Amino acid sequence: MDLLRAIFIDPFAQMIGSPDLLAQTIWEGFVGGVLYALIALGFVLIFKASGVFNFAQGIMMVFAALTLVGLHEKGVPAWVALILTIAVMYALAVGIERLVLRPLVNQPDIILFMATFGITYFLIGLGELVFGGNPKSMITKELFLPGGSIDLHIPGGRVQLQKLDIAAAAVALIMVAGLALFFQKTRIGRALRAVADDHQAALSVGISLNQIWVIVWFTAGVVALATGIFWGARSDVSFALQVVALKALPVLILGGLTSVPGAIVGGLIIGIGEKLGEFYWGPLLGGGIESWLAYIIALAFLLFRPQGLFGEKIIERI
Amino acid sequence: MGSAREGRDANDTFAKLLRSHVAERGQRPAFRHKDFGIWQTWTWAEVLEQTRAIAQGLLSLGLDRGDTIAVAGANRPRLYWSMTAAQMIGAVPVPVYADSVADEIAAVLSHSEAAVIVAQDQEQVDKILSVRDRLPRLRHLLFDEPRGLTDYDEPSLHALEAIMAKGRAALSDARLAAALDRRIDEGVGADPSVILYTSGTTGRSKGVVLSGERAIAAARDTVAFDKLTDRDEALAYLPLAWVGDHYLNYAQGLVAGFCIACPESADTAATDLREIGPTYHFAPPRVFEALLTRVEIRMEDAGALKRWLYRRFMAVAKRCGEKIANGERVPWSARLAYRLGDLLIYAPLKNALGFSRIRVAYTAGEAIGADLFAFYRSIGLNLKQLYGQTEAFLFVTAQTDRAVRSDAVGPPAPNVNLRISPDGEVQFKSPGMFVGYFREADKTREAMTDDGYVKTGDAGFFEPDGQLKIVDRAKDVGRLKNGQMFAPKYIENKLKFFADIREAVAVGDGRDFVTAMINIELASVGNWAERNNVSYASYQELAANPQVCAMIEKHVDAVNRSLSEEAMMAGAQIRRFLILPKELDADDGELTRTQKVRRGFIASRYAPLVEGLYTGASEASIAAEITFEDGRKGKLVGTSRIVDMAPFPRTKDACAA
Amino acid sequence: MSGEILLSVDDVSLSFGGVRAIADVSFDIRKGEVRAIIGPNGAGKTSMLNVVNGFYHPQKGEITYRGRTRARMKPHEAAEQGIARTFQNVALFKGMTTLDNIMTGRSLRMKRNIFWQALRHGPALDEEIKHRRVCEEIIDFLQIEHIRKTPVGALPYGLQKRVELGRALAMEPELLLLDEPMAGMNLEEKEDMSRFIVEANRLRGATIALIEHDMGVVMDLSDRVVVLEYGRKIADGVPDMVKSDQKVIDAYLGAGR
Amino acid sequence: MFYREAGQYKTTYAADMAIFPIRQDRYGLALILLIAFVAIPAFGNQFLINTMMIPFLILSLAAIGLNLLTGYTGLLSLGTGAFMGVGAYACYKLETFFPQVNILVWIVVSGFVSALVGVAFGLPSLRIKGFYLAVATLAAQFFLEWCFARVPWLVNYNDSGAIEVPSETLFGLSVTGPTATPVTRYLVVLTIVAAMAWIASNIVHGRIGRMWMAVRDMDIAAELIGIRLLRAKLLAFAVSSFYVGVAGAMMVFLWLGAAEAEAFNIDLSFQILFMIIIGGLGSIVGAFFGATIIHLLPIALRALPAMVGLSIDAARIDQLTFMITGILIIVFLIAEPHGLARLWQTAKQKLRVWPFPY
Repeated sequence: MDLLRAIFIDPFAQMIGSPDLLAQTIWEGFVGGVLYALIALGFVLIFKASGVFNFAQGIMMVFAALTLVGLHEKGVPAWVALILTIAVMYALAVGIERLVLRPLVNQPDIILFMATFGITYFLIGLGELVFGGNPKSMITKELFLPGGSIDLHIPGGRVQLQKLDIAAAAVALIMVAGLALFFQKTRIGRALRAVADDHQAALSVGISLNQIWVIVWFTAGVVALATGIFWGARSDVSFALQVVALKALPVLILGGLTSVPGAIVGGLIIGIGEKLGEFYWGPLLGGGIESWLAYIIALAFLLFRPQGLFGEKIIERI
Repeated sequence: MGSAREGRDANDTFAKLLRSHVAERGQRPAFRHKDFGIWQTWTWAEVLEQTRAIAQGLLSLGLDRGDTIAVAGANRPRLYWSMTAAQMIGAVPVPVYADSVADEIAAVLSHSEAAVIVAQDQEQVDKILSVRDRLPRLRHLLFDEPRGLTDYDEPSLHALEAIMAKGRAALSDARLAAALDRRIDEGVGADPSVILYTSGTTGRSKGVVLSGERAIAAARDTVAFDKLTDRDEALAYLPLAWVGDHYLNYAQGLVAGFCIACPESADTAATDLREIGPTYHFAPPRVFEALLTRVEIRMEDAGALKRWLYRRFMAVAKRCGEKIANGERVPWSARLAYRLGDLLIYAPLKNALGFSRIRVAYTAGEAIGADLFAFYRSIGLNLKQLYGQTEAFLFVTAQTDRAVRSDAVGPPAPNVNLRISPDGEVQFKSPGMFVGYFREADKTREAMTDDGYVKTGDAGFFEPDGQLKIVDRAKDVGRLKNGQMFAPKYIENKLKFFADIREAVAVGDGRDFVTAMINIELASVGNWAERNNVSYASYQELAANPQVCAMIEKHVDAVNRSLSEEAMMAGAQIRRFLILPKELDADDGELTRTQKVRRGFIASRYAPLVEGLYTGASEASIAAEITFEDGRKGKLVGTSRIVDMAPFPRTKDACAA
Repeated sequence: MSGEILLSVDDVSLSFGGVRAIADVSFDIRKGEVRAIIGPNGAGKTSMLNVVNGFYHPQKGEITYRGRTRARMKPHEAAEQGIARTFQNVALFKGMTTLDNIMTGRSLRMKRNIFWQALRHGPALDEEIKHRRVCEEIIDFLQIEHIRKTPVGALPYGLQKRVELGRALAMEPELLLLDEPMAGMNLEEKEDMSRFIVEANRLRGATIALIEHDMGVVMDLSDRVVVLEYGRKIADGVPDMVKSDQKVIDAYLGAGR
Repeated sequence: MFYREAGQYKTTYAADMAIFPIRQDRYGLALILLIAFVAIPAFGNQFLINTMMIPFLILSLAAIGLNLLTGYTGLLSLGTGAFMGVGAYACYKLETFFPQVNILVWIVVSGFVSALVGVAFGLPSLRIKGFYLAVATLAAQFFLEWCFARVPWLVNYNDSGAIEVPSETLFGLSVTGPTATPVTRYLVVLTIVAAMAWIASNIVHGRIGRMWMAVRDMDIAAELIGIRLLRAKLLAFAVSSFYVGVAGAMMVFLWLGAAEAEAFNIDLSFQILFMIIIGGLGSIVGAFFGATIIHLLPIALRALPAMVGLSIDAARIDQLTFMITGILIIVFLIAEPHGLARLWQTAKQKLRVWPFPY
């Protein structure tokens, strides 16, 4: 009886009792969600264009952030480091296309999926080898990311918003918007969309598949960098972050592997959902439920929409 | 004759033999057949049961002693059993070539007056039904494989299965069972056991009648000769109607009690051979030749390492393989190399060919090339030659394991009396000797001498080591003016063993010396031409090329050398030869359909060339308007250089002989 | 045509998201007959078969099989009740050998549980062998001995079609649905396939529903023909009657145009 | 080259359907078993047995389990590590509740526990396919991992939060815990693994194996010939989890001796997955190949510098190992997407037709 009460009544009472806390939690979740969404975005880009389920996306994020910080540690000015990092991500994209995707073209999905595991391991090793394994802190100031916080007064109290988080949200939104435009307006963007449905179509647009892959992986790399910067700023930069990155997976299946808006919405649902869950129900279970709540939420959704929120419905024909 | 047979005369028919096997080795495998994916196997006991069922079924169809029962189809256990079943009830089985066309079948069936035909499948049945009206005596037509025959409405057509069921039902009645046993006992060895029709290459085919006791006697001797036991296995893939199959598989199998395996079908025979891995095997030379060609082609595609190993160790085998096989003395280093080769190449090769377990293998029927023969011998295959005839129930001569050579067919088989008639014909008396030609007493008389020897129609002579050497058909053997024996085919074969020579025609009967007209093998000579970038547009052009001529000259020289080493032949060396400007062709009637040269016809068509060979001319040309057999007019124009050869002196041992 | 009715389809309608695939179609299949379903492309033939073996569920109408009317039936239930099926574009188990594919057709009849399977001796093996025999007979019947142990993925199309038929026959079906069994075959292959179908029907006593485009084949194989066009039935009867039916002729000309 | 198949004909279906139909293969297997059961215990040193063989065998078993699910039934799972954990914790609980019962019994029973959990998390597989399912299995991974860490009951409320293995004896011979000699533990592990590998190959060669592969290759067709998809998939999950669970139990009880939740984290799942991909999907022997590469290779890499006299600090080597493993995975996938098992097959075929190329 108490348990039921603890599950179904107390939390809501709490929420109503102190809306500011609720708002605060939701905001936290929102920001987390946005960042999940960004990682998921990287997945979606690549999956749409090359049908590869890129497990390495999370690592690419960490790797990017690590490169940025690492370079700066080695005395490279921040903005140069930023440009260099972008260059590195490009090189990475080219390398992956040449050495992994091209030789494996026309292999079953599972094989490409496994290949991205290979990339993951490689990047972990490389990153630590070059920049050392110990956690680093993100160079927020140097990148002119705002610090401190602003207080927002709402009925029943106030909500504290980290300027960094606002920036993160803003950047995220800009990127999403940018990508949307990119997809809608540019020739390459259209080509990318075409590839998603049918490779021949893409070729007819006059861009070779290989180029497209490079572009996509590079874009994903840049997204990863952005994400990395903000995650890095919120916690330390180290490969421990990859677990966070894995959170993008439930976001992904929730939103549907091929849908950009799905990634955003999924990200928010997961982000906010798990924060609320952790904050209000976590204590009941001894806390730490963040680690799996996201998956359970996603799973619950999947049982009703096996193809995700925005994924196309599959009509089985024979 | 051989002591092997004393006291065993109780089993003087195959039916009795089968019964004895059930007593001695009832649970040993007797027949196998690749069917439904595995080697279905029947023990001797089961075979007896099945055979009795067929026999009783045949009786129920009203057959009786003396009737003839034709068997048409591929090697199938039940077809073999049908033969034994026929013999059980005293009827005479007549196996028929499965691939022969309707007319040939009709001829054989009507001549043998078959009352019942056991056919393998729809194909055979259709063939027989198409000539039904020419077979007034045919009463019933049985088939083994029902596929596609379910909705034939032909009153005389029965499934063998059904007949056997009938037979089984009847045999459950003790009286009938006993009656059948009595029938078997009543059968005597003197009764005709089987009628084998000679394949009709020379004239119309004749029905060779063999008696049980003689067939079994012959089989016993050779089984003892090759030490065959009931542990041996053979693959029955040769035509049922051919004496070879009836002897090597049916007769020897039933005598020695070894297991006979029937392939799934003709085109899986190679695979089935590999699976079964027989211990006792027979194949005609052309089969071995085709096999070797396949081996070489496949080795061409192999990787560099494998090719190197192959070449390296085949060389070793060539050097000492045969010596080791013949038990001659060989340096230990060579033995070592051979062992290694056996591990890396020979044994795997034999395995891939299905020869791993072969103890005794025979080849016969035509002359076999020395190199070809040596190849198989040298990788450790105990391949031997025999000489035989349907009339002898196969074995006339056979080589012993220790004395094997490619150019002779061995000493007389056990209990065979062999002699060369004054005019050089080979004649024999053998335990398995035939009783006579079916319904052709006159022909039988022609085939025998007054003192009871069988005329083989082959010309031959004994080698110093006592092995018989067959040189040619007796009627083709001629003499030079000086009385020297001249055997064209013998010389031609020696020439044809060279890959570069496709056909050869030797001339010399009634002449002063021997000459030859040669056809080059376009495949190999062309190949040579490409390697030495000799350009040519046509056969004729290539044939006229002096380099080619020189090459052929070497071969002829080699032939002369080997002739010079043989007492009987040294005088018949080739003095002059030319390369024919045209390929001999069956379509022009220059060859028979079985690719044998028609000397007379060629001699007349190429008269100008022959003329040139015997007038000292250095070249001869032919420009004759010739009519081809189909009436087409064609113009044959060509010139050939004529090459003079210096004969070799008789070698010493040849003189000694 | 005598023989009781094995299966009857009563004004069945089926649509995918508004798209009409089948509209109020009724017809029946009698025990032991060969029933052809013909019609131009997109006439809903395949959908019809999918409805019959429960892969699609019609929005309207009902199916009566062996006298039992059912609303929704799962595909495996259809299989359990003796409905087998081959597919327009071969649906074999690519990774498995010919033999295994056909053996899989016996799944329903193999009962030994996992614990016996784990031993693979005694009962499990006996069962395996028993069914292997059946499959070997089918292999022999379809003359595919030589590819018994080849993975089907590597086989040419014509043979794959045979193997698929073999798999269906292994179920010893009462009703056998064949979806364009001869598509893309040369004349010789078609003749073989026709023979197999006839013998499957006569000797193995399977009632057959057959979709086929080759009119020649349809005419000499089938006892009765039902013609669909745009999801509607436009004719139904013995081949000759259907052949001369004006609507059918138009439909085919229309398809040709 | 070593094959002499002429004369090895089959006269019964039993012989034809044997798992090792060729005599030479049977000899080969016998030889391997002989080495494993006699030579290694006799001559193997601590390092070989403890650091290489025991983990190798245990991981192979887990790989076999995952292969049944992913390779044979085509259901991609990323939760292997967690299911190994289930096995381990179940075994620990059972063993501490009823210490008197023979430990081997509990190792097997814990397999059944893990099978149950596996079925529970397999339920979604009916509706969810491919990568979606893979992610769903991640749910199992993280949830279970959390349970191991956060549910004190599982570790009997000991403050270390880890499970420690007490000494257990079998026929008076101590097989677990600090007192057990490596050789004893090795032999126990080897016996269990050998037996279960044999069982696995029996299953996949029979009706159930075909059923699984049918579901993998073409689930629709499978359903239309009467296979109940859910049953088939759940059975796959159950059997797979059973194997994985037993492996997990052995991992703690016969190898590590003690373990925390960390030991069963997602990296372990990935490791096992690599094994079957590199070893070969849908192949029992492949699992062993994969385990060799993924487990023994890093050991070799670590040992290598020392051998050639280089002194590189451990961290470096770890990082290098990571990179090389990553590269190897990609190289293997490019070289032979069907894994070492396929390479093995081709090599064997070459030997069979030797000296011919085909």
